[in-house]
Amino acid sequence: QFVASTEEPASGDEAVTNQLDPADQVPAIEFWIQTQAADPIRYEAGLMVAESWKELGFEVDAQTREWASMSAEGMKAHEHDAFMVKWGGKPERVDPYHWLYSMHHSSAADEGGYNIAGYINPVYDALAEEFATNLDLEARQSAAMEMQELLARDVPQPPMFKLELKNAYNQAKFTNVTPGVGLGVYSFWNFMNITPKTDDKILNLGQVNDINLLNPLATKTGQDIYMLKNIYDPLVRLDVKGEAVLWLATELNEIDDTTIEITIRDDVKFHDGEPLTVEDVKFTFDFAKEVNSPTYKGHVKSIESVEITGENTVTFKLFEPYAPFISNTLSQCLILPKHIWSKAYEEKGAEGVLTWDNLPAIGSGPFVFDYWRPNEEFALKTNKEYFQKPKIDAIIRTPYAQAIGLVQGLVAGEVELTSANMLPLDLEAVAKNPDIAIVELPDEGSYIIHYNMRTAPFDDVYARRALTMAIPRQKIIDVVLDGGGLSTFSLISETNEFWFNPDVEQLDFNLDAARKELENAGYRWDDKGRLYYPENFQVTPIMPE
Amino acid sequence: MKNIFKLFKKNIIGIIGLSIFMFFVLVAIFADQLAPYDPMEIQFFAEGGVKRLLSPSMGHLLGTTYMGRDIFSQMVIGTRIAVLVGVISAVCVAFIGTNIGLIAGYFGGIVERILMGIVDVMYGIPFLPFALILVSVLGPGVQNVILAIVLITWRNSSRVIRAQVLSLKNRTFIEAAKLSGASDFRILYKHIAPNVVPVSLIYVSTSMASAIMSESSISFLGLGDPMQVSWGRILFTCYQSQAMFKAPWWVLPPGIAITLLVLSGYMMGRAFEEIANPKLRER
Amino acid sequence: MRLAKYLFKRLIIVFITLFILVSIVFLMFRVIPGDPVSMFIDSGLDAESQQLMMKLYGLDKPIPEQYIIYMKNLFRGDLGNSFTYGKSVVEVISERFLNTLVLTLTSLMIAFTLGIKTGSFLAWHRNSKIDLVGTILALIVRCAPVFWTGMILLSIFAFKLEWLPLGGMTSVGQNFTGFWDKILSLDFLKHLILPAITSALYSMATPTLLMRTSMLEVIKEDYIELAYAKGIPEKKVRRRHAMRTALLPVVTIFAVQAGLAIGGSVLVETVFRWPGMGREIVLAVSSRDYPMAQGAFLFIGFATIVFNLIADVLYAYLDPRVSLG
Amino acid sequence: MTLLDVQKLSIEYRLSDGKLRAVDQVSLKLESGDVLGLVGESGCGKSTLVKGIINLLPSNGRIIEGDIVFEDVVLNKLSKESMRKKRWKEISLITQSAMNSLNPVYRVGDQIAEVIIEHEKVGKRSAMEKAEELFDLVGLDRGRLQDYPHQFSGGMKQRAIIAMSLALNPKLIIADEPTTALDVIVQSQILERMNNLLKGYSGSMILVTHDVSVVAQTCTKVAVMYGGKIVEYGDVVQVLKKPNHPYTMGLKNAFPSLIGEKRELVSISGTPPDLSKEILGCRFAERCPFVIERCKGMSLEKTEVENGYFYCIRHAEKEELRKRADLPETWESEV
Amino acid sequence: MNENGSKVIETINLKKEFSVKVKNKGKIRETRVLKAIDGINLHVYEGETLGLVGESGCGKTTTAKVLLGLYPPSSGKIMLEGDDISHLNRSQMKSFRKQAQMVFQDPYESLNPRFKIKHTLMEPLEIHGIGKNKKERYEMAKKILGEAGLRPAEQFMERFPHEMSGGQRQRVAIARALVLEPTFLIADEPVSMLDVSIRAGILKLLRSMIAERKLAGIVISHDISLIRYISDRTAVMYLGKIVEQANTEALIKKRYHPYSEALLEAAPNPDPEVKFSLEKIKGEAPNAVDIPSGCRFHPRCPKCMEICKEVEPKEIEIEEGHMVMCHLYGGAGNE
Ligand SMILES: Nc1ncnc2c1ncn2[C@@H]1O[C@H](COP(=O)(O)OP(=O)(O)OP(=O)(O)O)[C@@H](O)[C@H]1O
Ligand SMILES: Nc1ncnc2c1ncn2[C@@H]1O[C@H](COP(=O)(O)OP(=O)(O)OP(=O)(O)O)[C@@H](O)[C@H]1O
Ligand SMILES: [Mg+2]
Ligand SMILES: [Mg+2]
Repeated sequence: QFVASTEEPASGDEAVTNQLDPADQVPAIEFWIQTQAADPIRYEAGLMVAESWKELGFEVDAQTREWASMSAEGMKAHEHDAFMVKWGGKPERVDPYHWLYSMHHSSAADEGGYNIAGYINPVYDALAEEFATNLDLEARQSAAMEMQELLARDVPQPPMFKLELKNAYNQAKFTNVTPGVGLGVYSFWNFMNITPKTDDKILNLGQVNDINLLNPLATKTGQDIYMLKNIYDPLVRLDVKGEAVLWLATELNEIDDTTIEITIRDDVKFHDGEPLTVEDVKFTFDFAKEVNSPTYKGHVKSIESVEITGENTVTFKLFEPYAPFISNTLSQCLILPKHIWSKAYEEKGAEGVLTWDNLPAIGSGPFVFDYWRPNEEFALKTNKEYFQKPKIDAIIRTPYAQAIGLVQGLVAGEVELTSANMLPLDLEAVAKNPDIAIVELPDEGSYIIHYNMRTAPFDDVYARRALTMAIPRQKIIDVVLDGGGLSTFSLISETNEFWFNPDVEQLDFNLDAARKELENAGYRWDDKGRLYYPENFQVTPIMPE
Repeated sequence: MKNIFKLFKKNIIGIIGLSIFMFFVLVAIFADQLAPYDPMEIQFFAEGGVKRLLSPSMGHLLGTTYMGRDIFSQMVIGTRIAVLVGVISAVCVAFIGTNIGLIAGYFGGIVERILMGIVDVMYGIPFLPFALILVSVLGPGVQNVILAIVLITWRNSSRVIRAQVLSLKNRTFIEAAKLSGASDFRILYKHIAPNVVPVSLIYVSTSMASAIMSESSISFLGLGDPMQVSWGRILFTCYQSQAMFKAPWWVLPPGIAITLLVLSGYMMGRAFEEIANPKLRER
Repeated sequence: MRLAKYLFKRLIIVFITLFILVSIVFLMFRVIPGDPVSMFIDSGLDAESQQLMMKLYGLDKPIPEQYIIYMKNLFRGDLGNSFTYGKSVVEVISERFLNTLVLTLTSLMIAFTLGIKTGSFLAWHRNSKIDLVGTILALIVRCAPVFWTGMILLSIFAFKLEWLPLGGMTSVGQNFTGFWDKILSLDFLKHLILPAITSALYSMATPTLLMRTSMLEVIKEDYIELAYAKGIPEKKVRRRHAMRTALLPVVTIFAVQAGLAIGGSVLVETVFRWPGMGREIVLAVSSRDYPMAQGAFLFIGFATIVFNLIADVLYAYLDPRVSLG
Repeated sequence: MTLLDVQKLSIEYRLSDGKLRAVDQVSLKLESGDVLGLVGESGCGKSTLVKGIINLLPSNGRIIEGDIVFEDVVLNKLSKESMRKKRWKEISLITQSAMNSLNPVYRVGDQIAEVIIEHEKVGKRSAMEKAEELFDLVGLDRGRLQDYPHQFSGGMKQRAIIAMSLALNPKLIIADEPTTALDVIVQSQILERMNNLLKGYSGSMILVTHDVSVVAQTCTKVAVMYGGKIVEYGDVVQVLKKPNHPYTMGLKNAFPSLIGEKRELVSISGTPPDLSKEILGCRFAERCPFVIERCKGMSLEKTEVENGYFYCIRHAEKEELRKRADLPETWESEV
Repeated sequence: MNENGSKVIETINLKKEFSVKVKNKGKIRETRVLKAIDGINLHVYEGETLGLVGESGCGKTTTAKVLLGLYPPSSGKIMLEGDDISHLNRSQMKSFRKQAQMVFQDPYESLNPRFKIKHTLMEPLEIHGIGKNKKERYEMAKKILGEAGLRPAEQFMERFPHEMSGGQRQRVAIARALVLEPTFLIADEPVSMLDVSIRAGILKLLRSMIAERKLAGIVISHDISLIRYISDRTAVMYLGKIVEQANTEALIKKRYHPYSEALLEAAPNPDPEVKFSLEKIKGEAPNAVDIPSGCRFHPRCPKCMEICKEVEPKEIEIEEGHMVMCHLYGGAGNE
């Protein structure tokens, strides 16, 4: 057993007493760490965190868990003590609704909700509601700032660090690489903009995993969804910085807080030649509700109705004001061809439509589905009639199963682009091929520890703060990431300048400060260095004002 | 028994096998003394950097891993798991398999049909996939890996032992024992069992080998005990960290060690096979 | 006619076995912590969507009901839809299965051709140094973990020498018209070489050693002596009398090995990124794609059992002494 | 005409710890038409001798001295290939336990045909025709040629082997215990058939057995082997009626008979000598009731008699010894 | 001798059937009934030895095993000293075990290769709780071993079977059979695996042991000339039935059944001047799975009549104590 505890007795201060009531001992923390197989970074980092917590006098039972069980028991059922995950910084999270509302509003604290920590703070809730429903950008911004401060103080689920992502591409063959926020070179904009330097206009994209499912109504993974975005069009797209830009829509007209009128392009055709009309737009939203598409569900639930109000206009009516409607709903819902899906619906029924592989996927986007040999190759070709033409002729996407194969593929010139993050050893390897260039981009998401405020000792804000201060952020970055990372203190990335609050409290690694925090709250240690609750202990869930 | 031992002593392959095995057993026993470092401890240079991927040197006999851990220490400590898994599974497999084989073969009839039916079903279970699922269900851990190995591999020995018993059962010395009034239990365990010992020993040895191999395979697939250093896991970590083309000192030792230890099992098994099958012995 | 009856009987047993296998696996999956939906929880499925997904997968029903439904569908040859691929499991698996079969059968073919030759050679030179060295070598290749051998071969032939591809089944950008077109292409062959050799090395020991043992036994038989007495030249004695008979158990083991190899294919497939069945099962288990994993397990189990059956029948037909029943 | 002349043949086996002399200075002469019975206890070297004759010793066995002359050809000096060509064509050997001598995976007919094709270079068709004739000869149904050995009973297998041994009309057939595993009725059927067939083309035979009765019924000559040596050799009637060597005398007594009065059976106490140790003098001395000091000395005296010879230094007293040997008490010195 | 003793063992219409898997034309086995013994009536008096002869596979060993309770009979009765033992429970079986013992054919097979001789001999004593302690049992075992002619017994007690010759092992087997002091002993082909020169010794030992202990004995052999030397009465068995039964010498002088006739005729004779008669009966015994209709011997019988093909003959007493089962004497037609 290598997780040998290296407990030192806490340095001789007055808190050390010998006659402590065993009942007062702080309960052991069951800390779930992801398996090495699933993610070596989380695994190694987790072990380091556990070690560090032990030094504070906490008893830590570090257990490795498979993602499936961790997510079912922790993310979903909230039966954890603490566990560590990485939240992805997708473009639709640039509007921090997910970070600030979904993850911390008290309404999301029940099973299945994203308030995994169980953070319940009425003050915060009020701010969150303001943030969600007020369509005024500035009001939302100031609420967001305040919320970030509260979170930094109460640390229900502290962010720890994030990666400095590095994507590789072959600069001898391509130029104009345009990484997008949160997705790097897997972004739609990159596929639109990347420009061949040679006559070979086929882009060989190497990824680790294969596409799984191309059914927009049922797909779940990012790899699938963002590939679908090349085949299908939404009404608006989020640009490289995550800001909404018009796409199928030519005009957005906010009639009132809950009514939006949208005009769409009239020159778009589906890949089978049928024109894309407002019928299709209305159909998409109605249909997603009708068949209960789990993928669309979260987006369309705010919509009360969609009506065709003109040759090229539709009007959305919402149940209540929903600020991120444009950025998060309209950008995520891909418009489906009615003629295909209604026919499929007739043949297969609601369930059948959702379990359909939808091959060949027919959309209206800049790329057309060509062929797919699972686990071997997936190919898209360019839509020649599209209103904005990509510079490349085709994308061939190869799943390499392991990063190592991918890296070798890059070196060998088989792969010309990949969104897989290049680790130090990979960089060393690809350096063999001078044609390989690296684009650096900060990750919008970060590694987070989810405490569970429903259980001790995480129900006490001082314990949480102390534990947070015991996270050796920099050491992890140095040792595990070989320097390729940044400490984070807010869930919102600092590159997301509009929403980011740089002035929040930073509980960085400082064991002494952590001890102080506990001491001040009355925590005590015995002569073996084990931590005990204060006498007549009263839980303080959030930082008192 | 003495007889077996004598024959074993004459068998070169058996002796080589036994020597290799004993070597690893000794390493396992004295692992704590032999390992210069804690195998999971990250080693730093004096000036603070992590000792990443150092090639072998006096300080680190087999070099270091990407995370700066001492490979020699990992190898030494890893021996423990290998030997432990090997020995425990082998003993369990041989014990279960032999007893089931003995009972099925001796009593025949419905007992045999049921037991052999179970064995038949077991034969339909592909080992590695089953082990993967089982370990997922029970969670990673050496004991679960052993369980998976034992649950599957007893089938092999029980079939062969049964066949052996069937032929022994009709040998006249068994009938003579029956005529002496010996009970079934006595016949089974005093007369028949000692005669299947060489065959059982084949299975002890080969199950040990296959258990070690299985453990390393499971670990290589990332499902081994995450809190224990094992050879398979060293290889897995190496493979995963993408250093396998760069750091031969990291790839080679675990593979060689697995090969040798597994080899020792098969070599001993082979020796027992020659003992059990005189046709192979006298030439 | 009688054979048909026998096969029918055996098939019934096969089905019972499979039924038990499926049931075991079905139950095992239901007790694994984690469910297929929470796998994707971080990609933005809120609680309601999760419910919908569970319902879609039929996981909202009580387990006994799920079991009955699964079994019912199974009898119709329907293994359900993969959660991950959204496609019918049978469709996904049969493709992977073919890939696995191509690899395993090729490697077994190599292993057995070489193994039989070597084994009989060693037996013929029994007690010599060659025999000892050969036997130990055969043992060694069998004891080296496949995944390790694979890693080493990859390092040498693909990485250092760059003679062969680093993995996968085909190169990027190849356009094949069909399965056979692919299988017979040079590109495919290049990809096949390393994994096939790796697992052939591993599987070679069994036929080699078995052949050697079997030959050693046969050589002692009286009919070999008689063959010599008959004035049959040594070569013919060896080939016609000794090898032919000694081969019987080896041929049987071929079928058994094939079953084993398919079950163990995951290792080679992982190292060489071969898009086969073994890798699929690992993915399916870790992503809790129950129907997929169950299906894959069933396929492998079925293959194992069928290969065993083939072994039995084959043996009975090759060895006139043996009968079935 | 002398068909086979074995001259002072010695054969040794290499053991892991030493040597074993299974045949020691054995001489034999066989005229064409002779049927020689080679009798002796288990392990006395009978099989080794006959295998030595056709050069089929196991890999650890070696002829260390002597010659085997077959029709003026020294067999043990022949090249491997020419020896091979002689086998079965001129000398066929029915190995011990012929029951297992048929290859289980080939049809019986094919196995007979094989030898015909190999030596006579004929086609499969004519070889099979010949096989059919042979089956007729040994009294087997032609149809059974298509069967596999396991479908034959022991007696039938034995007949098939005999048919095979006759396939090329060899000048000499060596049959190593051809009937040991068979029932008396079948045994008598087979022996009689063989005898008649050999007479049919005046072939010779060496019949190896441990059963004196069989020799008495079948052979014209007999060689009694003990501990690697032929202790007595001669015409059947001569040797069995008036044995010269004490071992032959004892052996004769040990055989029960249905004819005549019920007689006490006599056994020879003790066990045969261990051939892996060097033995001085007479090998039978240990068990011989007439042993004297000189028997254990160095020399072995060969006494030639009409058509034969024997080794016993008390050859002068043979009449008296024979008389004493008839009495059961003589042999009951020990248990 | 018969009249003064009581019947120690008696069988009444004893049958034993096995179900066996028989291969048919295809590759598939089917299950058939094999009538190994098909209604035999036997008895043995105290102090008397019955010889059982017959060809291989006729059911001799099966008879022995059924008599000893190793196989349960399919039907019929076995009376041991007047008590029916056909259907005993476990503990009754154990006490029966003490009374009936057997010496097996193959001395190489009948001793546990992993037991020293003393263990082999002491085990039955231990099981039945005879002797107070180990030492006493050791003494008992040593004594019987000495009586079996293995002296010095101490030395043999410590040996393993593979360290002994066949004859010595057979003596151990006899000692083991007698160590429990049974009343009834069966010897199944006790000498057929042994060399001729030592057979007589074993047979003599058996005979004297049976006589000394006044046991009822059954000696099984396929060699009628051997039976002559050990048994008082002889039963001739053919395909599961006893076809003739009489005082041994009487049977040898005058046999009524054509099968007995053939068996005796075929027995080889150590006298070279008395040669085989011509082949009397054809072929080999059929398989016990397909027993011929009527008289089961009729297909091979030289004197076969029409009735023989259809009607099974009944056992008749043709002379005093001489039973035969043949239509030649049975007055054709009654039943
Ligand atoms: N291959 C061998 N290696 C060593 N010793 C052998 C070998 N074959 C036979 N012997 C020994 O040589 C001696 C003579 O054996 P051989 O087989 O010639 O006897 P045999 O008279 O034919 O006996 P049997 O009647 O049992 O067939 C025996 O002591 C035997 O143990
Ligand atoms: N356990 C058994 N199962 C099935 N068939 C058996 C069994 N034992 C004996 N038989 C059959 O019963 C018949 C009689 O066998 P048994 O051994 O009694 O004959 P035997 O006269 O002793 O022959 P031998 O002289 O060869 O020893 C044979 O056909 C044999 O195949
Ligand atoms: Mg011999
Ligand atoms: Mg018998």
